[in-house]
Amino acid sequence: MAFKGAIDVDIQNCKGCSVCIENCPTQSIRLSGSVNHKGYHYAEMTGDACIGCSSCAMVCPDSVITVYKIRI
Amino acid sequence: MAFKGAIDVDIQNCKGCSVCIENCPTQSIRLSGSVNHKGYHYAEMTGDACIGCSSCAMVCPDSVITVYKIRI
Amino acid sequence: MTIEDIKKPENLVYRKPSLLTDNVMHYCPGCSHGTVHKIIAEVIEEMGIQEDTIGICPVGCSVFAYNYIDIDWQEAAHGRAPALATATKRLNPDKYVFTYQGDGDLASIGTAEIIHACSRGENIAVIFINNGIYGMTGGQMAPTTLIGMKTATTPYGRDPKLNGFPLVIADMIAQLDGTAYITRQSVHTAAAVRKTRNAIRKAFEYSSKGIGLSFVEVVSTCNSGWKMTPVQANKWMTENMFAKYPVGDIKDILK
Amino acid sequence: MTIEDIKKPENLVYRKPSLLTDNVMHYCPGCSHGTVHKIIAEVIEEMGIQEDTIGICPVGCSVFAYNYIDIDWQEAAHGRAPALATATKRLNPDKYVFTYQGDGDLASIGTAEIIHACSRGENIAVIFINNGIYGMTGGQMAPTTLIGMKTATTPYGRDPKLNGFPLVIADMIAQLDGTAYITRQSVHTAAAVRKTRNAIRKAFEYSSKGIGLSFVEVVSTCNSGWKMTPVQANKWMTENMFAKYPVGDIKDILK
Amino acid sequence: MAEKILMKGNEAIAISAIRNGVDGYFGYPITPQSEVMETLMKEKPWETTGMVVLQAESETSSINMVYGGAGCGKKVMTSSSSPGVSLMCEGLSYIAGSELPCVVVDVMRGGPGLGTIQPSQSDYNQIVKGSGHGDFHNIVIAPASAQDMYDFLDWGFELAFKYRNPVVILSDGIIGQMMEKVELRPVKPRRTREEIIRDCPWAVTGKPASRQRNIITSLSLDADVQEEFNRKLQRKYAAIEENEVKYDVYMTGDAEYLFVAFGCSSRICEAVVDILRSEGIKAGLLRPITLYPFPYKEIGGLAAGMKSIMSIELNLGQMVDDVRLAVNGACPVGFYGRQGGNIYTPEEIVEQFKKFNNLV
Amino acid sequence: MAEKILMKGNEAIAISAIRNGVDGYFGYPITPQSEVMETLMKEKPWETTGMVVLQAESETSSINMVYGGAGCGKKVMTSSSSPGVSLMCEGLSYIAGSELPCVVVDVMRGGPGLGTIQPSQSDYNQIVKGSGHGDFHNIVIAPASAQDMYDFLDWGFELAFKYRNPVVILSDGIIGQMMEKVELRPVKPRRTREEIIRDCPWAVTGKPASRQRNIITSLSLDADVQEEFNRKLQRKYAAIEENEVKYDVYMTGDAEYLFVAFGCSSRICEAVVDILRSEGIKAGLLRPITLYPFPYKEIGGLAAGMKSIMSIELNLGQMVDDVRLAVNGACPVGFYGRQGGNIYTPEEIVEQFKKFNNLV
Amino acid sequence: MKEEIIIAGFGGQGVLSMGKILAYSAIMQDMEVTWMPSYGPEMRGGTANVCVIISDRKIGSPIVTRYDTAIVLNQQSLDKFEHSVKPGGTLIYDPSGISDHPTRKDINIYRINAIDVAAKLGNSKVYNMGVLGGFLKVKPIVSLENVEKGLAKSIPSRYSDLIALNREAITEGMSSIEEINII
Amino acid sequence: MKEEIIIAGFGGQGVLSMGKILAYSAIMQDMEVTWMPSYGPEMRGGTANVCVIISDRKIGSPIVTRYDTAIVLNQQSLDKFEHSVKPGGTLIYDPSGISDHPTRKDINIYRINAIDVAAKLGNSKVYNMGVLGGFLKVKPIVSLENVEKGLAKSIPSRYSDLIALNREAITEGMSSIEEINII
Ligand SMILES: Cc1ncc(C[n+]2csc(CCOP(=O)(O)OP(=O)(O)O)c2C)c(N)n1
Ligand SMILES: Cc1ncc(C[n+]2csc(CCOP(=O)(O)OP(=O)(O)O)c2C)c(N)n1
Ligand code: SF4
Ligand code: SF4
Ligand code: SF4
Ligand code: SF4
Ligand code: SF4
Ligand code: SF4
Ligand SMILES: [Mg+2]
Ligand SMILES: [Mg+2]
Repeated sequence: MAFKGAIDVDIQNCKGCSVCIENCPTQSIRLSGSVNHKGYHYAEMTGDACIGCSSCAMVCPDSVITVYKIRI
Repeated sequence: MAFKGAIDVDIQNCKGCSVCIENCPTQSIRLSGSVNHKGYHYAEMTGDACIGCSSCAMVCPDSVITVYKIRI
Repeated sequence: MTIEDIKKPENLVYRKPSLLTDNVMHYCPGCSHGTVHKIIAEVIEEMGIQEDTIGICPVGCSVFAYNYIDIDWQEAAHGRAPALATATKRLNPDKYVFTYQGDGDLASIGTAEIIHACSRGENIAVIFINNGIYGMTGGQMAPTTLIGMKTATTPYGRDPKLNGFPLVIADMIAQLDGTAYITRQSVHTAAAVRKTRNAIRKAFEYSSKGIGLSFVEVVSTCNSGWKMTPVQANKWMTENMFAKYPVGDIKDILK
Repeated sequence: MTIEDIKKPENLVYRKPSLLTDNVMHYCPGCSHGTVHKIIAEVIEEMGIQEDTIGICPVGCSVFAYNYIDIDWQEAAHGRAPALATATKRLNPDKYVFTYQGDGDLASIGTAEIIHACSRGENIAVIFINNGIYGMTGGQMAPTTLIGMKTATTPYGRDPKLNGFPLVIADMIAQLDGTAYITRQSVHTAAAVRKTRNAIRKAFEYSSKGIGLSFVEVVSTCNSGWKMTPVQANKWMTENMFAKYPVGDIKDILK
Repeated sequence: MAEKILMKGNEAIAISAIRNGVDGYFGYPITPQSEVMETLMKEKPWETTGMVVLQAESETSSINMVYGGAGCGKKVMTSSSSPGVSLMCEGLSYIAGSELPCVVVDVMRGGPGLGTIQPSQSDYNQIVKGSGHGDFHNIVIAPASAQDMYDFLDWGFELAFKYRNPVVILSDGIIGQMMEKVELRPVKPRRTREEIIRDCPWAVTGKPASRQRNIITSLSLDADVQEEFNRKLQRKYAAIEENEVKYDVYMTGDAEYLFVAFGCSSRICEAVVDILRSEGIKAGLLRPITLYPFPYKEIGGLAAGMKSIMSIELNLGQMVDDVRLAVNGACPVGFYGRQGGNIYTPEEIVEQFKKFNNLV
Repeated sequence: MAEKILMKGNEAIAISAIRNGVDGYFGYPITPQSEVMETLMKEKPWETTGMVVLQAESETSSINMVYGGAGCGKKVMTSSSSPGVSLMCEGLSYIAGSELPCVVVDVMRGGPGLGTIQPSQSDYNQIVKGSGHGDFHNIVIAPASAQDMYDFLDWGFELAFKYRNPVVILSDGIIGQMMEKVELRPVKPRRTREEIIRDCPWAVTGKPASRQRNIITSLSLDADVQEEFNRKLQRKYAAIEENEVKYDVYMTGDAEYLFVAFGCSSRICEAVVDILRSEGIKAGLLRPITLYPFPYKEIGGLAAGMKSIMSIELNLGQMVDDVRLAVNGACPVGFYGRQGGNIYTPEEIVEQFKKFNNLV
Repeated sequence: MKEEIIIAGFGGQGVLSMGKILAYSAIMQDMEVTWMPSYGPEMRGGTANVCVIISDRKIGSPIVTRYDTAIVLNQQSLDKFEHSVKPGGTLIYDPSGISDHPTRKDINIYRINAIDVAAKLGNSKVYNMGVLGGFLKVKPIVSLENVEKGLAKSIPSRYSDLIALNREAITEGMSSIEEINII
Repeated sequence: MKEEIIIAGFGGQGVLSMGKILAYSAIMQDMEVTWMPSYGPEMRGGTANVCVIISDRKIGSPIVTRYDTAIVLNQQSLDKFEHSVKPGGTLIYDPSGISDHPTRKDINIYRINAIDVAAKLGNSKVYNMGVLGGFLKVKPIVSLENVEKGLAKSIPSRYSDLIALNREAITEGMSSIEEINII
């Protein structure tokens, strides 16, 4: 049984702390090259390896990540 | 080696608490029938069994007992 | 299958808890406070006790916690949250009452209040954010600051001869007859977050059983005070803070 | 040989220590405070450190301790003796500095001050008179009051649900890195007095070694507050207080 | 006729608390007011009205328990004496800054410092002027009898809830320790949860879906918000000053000389007035019952016609500044006081009065 | 020329302490004054002068450490800001009651309660009128620049030891946080043990056979003893009021309107006077430098010739009562203030001045 | 009518409750009363005293320094209060344990050996009621009927069987008091 | 002469120390200065700003609400302070990261890309000195000689090797600043 996931980041409220990145088992999240209104390089999903494990979202201090997952 | 002892009680400052009496191994101290200026029945030596062990003096909260002892 | 196909309501597995408000948290990027707030909101939501919960904020960086979790709150004076909580709980025995306190607040100025709330066995939950520093006021030494750690008031590192030893609060109050459940957790990984959520839920549950005070210490980071990036701070925490403040349950009178 | 023959200067084996003043103690008959004062005076006399010793009195029945022991004294605010002692010792590192505190003073209002003096490892000696009650103010409950014990504020006996649990301070501070020597003694018998004298002497000696705080708890009576005769009170103490507060050494880092 | 009971002022506070539906008392022992908590503990109201009575670990903690209880919309109180009240300054400032109701009883003793446990009125400045940092006032009411202690407790709660402001009952060791007859008033039950929610919509009672969350706080980092809050407080104080001044007068109708005295001192000054009147000297007495708000207008009004005004206090001259502010130069203002637990006799005051007015 | 250094008022306090031979500092962090302790910790004077610097567990503890250190005849101090100072009230009362010297720095922020961390002058009442129970006064001095912070620390200790009384440096977030140039004065070494024994024969220095034991206490259960002590305190305060009043005047010579303002407000009012003078309005400024003792006589003296006097304060009107007491009805007294961290501009004050004086 | 009374003795002699019963009796007679104890640690092991004022008008200070009547039950109290009796006033003392007897000539002096009263009734607790009886004989300011009511109010109901005994002690005290010096 | 300046940006941009160096330079030129930062938790992760006043007379309030010059280094600061510049005053801003540019027509507006300056000198720490250079070009209120003295005073002696680099950045900043709107 395998899973495929995707995340949404509320980029204006992301503070670019990178804590989510450290916690992703599949390296599916990275900081963007652009900055948001507050001047932070925000997090964004990368690639298609995300398994929807929610680790990134659970550790996000600002609760800006929403996670979706389907069974494949 | 035996000892013989004697005690002096500063009767005006004795408060008649009886703590010394409880601690005497030889029942050589008792409360007087008379009261001092403060109205307390003060402690006094009784009999000649005192062995000068100082127990009474050590536990006296008001430090009113002086102890003497000789080797006999 | 595209990513947009996955992002459908029926596939949602994790979202910001509904009890977290939309106010943007004032915390520094990566600050543990935000994560713990989220967990508390989740637990209250999960238990369905929004209307039955009263929170007491400290004076510290989390002074504005009331802006973020959608329940009734009181703002204590610095260190006195356990006193407010004591009265609040005794006057409202059917409510869940919890304090949320930093290490300066709880372990320094508020020492008497926490110890006596514990000793009296107040039926409250205490969430204790131990980041080893005074975040709010600009990074001064806290009672829990590690030996050698540099802060604004120990610029050359904490020296026990000058500044005293770190104070291990949780172990100290574990001895008291009035405490029911004491645990130490962290929030730097998903697994840690899960454990902390369970711990906070248990603390809330215990606090309604009339068996005494429950205490969840969260070993945390203050990356601003520590002068590190959030990621460095988490690493430093596991390598240094955990040695003095090891995670795990310390007391559970129902076990 | 008559008794008068024995009472000669050369046969003197025990007298009031010279450092006890001639002021008549204001304590109730049989109060433990007087005995502990005497012991402290003896130790200071024995060690020859009158000029090197500074005492800090509490607010409690022993508030007037300064009238009885012939050394320099400071009178603290209620519960704050460890704070005064901390400053006094740090500013005069060559002095012996000790506090003398009751259980209301030290274990209730002064909780933060004693815990932090211990945690900082202040090089002071603390003499802690635990009589399980507020003597000075007329016999109210203290943190150390036993369960079931009647006081002016627990007229039907201390009930942990209403009034909390007894607080065992010495065991609690034994965990702290800053404490060097912690012991619990009593003064109801001559043997107990001897042990307490040794303990206090050790506490004074340790406090000059730079190894941290020394703490001598004296389980005591307050016969007025307990509404007993002094003799009954001593008996009640051994039968009841000792169960919760057993005498003996609790910590000695040089052993 | 209602039952009259002989009791101490301190006991009257406790009995009044139970009978007037107080929800919680939090205190720490200190002479000369320990009987308040002791009486409550003896009466164990938790078994009857459900009132909570708790011995706190310190006055700092008591006042913060009061703070917490008040935030819940409960009728909560504490009592202490001078040094203990000093430890409540931060808490009082928070309570005022959070606009919460509560009653604090200060049974004054002599200071400064540990001082003496004997009666005094030397906390006037602290309680009326500066019992904490920042711009706020306690409403301060001064009982002069055990009956006042009984009655003012309830009145105090009324004022506290009306204005959401701390009320201090500024008593002293005489009023607290003295037994007098006290008439018990009809019982008021504790408010129900529903009544609290209705009457105190601001209170922390648990947030239902139907309302915004309630937050009890005194914090605002935005200067404009904080300034507007301060102005709001000020408007409240203006209303209090307008509506709540209370005082008693004795023989002021034709008086040429006025005494101003509060609490136990006002009782003694009645005797002073009697003596002077018996000598043909037209003296009168104004007893401020509310110390904040102070009867400035009333004293100012009387001042115009007076040869002099004397403030009589068991301290070194504290309320006298408020008397001077009221008089604003309209006539000479004098002061006589005793300290340390010494109490003036009426004769002694008469003598000082004559000295001050060159009537000897 | 002495070296001029750019520093914050808070840093100036710390540097001055080290250079003026202070023996001990005990404090607890609070904005906006944490730089005092931080600077001391950075300078580590324990390695140079031997000064003790300790972070206490609370302000309650800090002030009691100060109490203990002062009892030893040492030059000891603490600093805090409004809520922290509220926690020192009991301690201040004990220190005054034990007649001990010390310096406490209050870098005021807005209240009541947690309030704001922005500058304010709203602790005036607390510090000048009632910072603790019982009859006592702090000597209170109000700096208006970083240089004052540097200089007043030493002056404060001089007054404290001269009168054996606590001295409060009543500063605020502006003076504490602002950098200005500060001229360093010559260094004063810490006193030796012998000097302390000579200068402070009352101090707890260890009892030799040659003297009675020294006891630091504020307790006396005997009413007469306590009363005599209170009278002695009162005589001391009379001497302070006689000898130590200090103030500055600006353009008061021919002034028809007077401003009274202390601390940072007095700086702003100088600009106000300049503006009004440029418009041909004869305004002047009196800046009380000592708040206790207050320059009653001086203001009273000026009042006679004034059309009006205005007190300008960053609060809701506190010192204005002292101004009124000084003026005693001789001319109208007005007030203008801002709160919560908002600072008035000179123009704004000019406008308020004109409104008050009907000059618009 | 105004009577200012000081009652002083050892802590255990029932000084405070005697004052309370007297005060309550006066309330039953519809008079104003104040009852003001000395308080605080000075009591510890030492003397206790209470000032009772009974008046048909509002009472000012409950603390006075000169008394119409002083009832003193030990040497310390006698020494302390003999000179506080107003000229023409009354001093009542218990002679047991007194070595230095009162000497004033300008006041009425009475003596009551209340230990005997208590002994006679076989209960040391009624000592103070014996003294009260003596006082009421000399100064019948409250009727015995109201004293009885005052007793009922002051004594916890669970001890109500003691009321009769107390009344007896009062009667006994009334007959035991002796005049020493009448001006 | 009196110049009231606000310098505002992110915490890490060296806003406070730039203000300090400017202030110290003015002291070296024997002028009066005040340097007043915003302080407290509002700084947390957000903006930092400092108000520097330089005058040849005693300075009253160190806090003002309208400025002769505003130096703003991020969008938030621009938004906050553009409207606080006195008419006829000066606004200097760093365009990087700015999406909404200044719009006022009644003030002089300059732009300085100090990131480029720092990049050119290979040290991001001298960013703020680039900005300072730009300011001094526009408002030469202190001589470069005194700026050098100010630098020496402000930089801990262990970093004194950085002084040359800082000076270079200032010079570079002076030549990089561009006029946008001159009234
Ligand atoms: C009486 C009082 N003293 C000091 C302060 C200043 N102060 C505010 S928060 C704080 C410490 C915060 O540290 P901590 O509790 O560890 O919380 P953190 O910010 O680290 O989360 C201090 C000392 C205050 N507000 N009130
Ligand atoms: C701030 C303050 N609160 C309360 C008091 C009243 N008080 C005096 S002594 C005391 C308690 C004394 O009890 P303890 O410390 O056990 O000493 P003991 O008399 O039993 O020896 C209290 C509450 C006070 N003086 N100051
Ligand atoms: S943890 Fe959250 S705030 Fe931090 S970078 Fe990731 S998404 Fe952004
Ligand atoms: S849900 Fe899991 S896999 Fe997907 S981005 Fe987050 S941490 Fe990585
Ligand atoms: S122990 Fe001392 S005070 Fe007590 S009865 Fe004996 S001699 Fe007297
Ligand atoms: S010295 Fe020993 S034997 Fe003699 S009376 Fe005292 S206790 Fe008894
Ligand atoms: S200062 Fe520290 S504790 Fe405070 S918000 Fe920033 S990281 Fe968190
Ligand atoms: S009240 Fe208790 S502690 Fe105080 S003197 Fe009496 S017996 Fe000792
Ligand atoms: Mg912290
Ligand atoms: Mg005790």
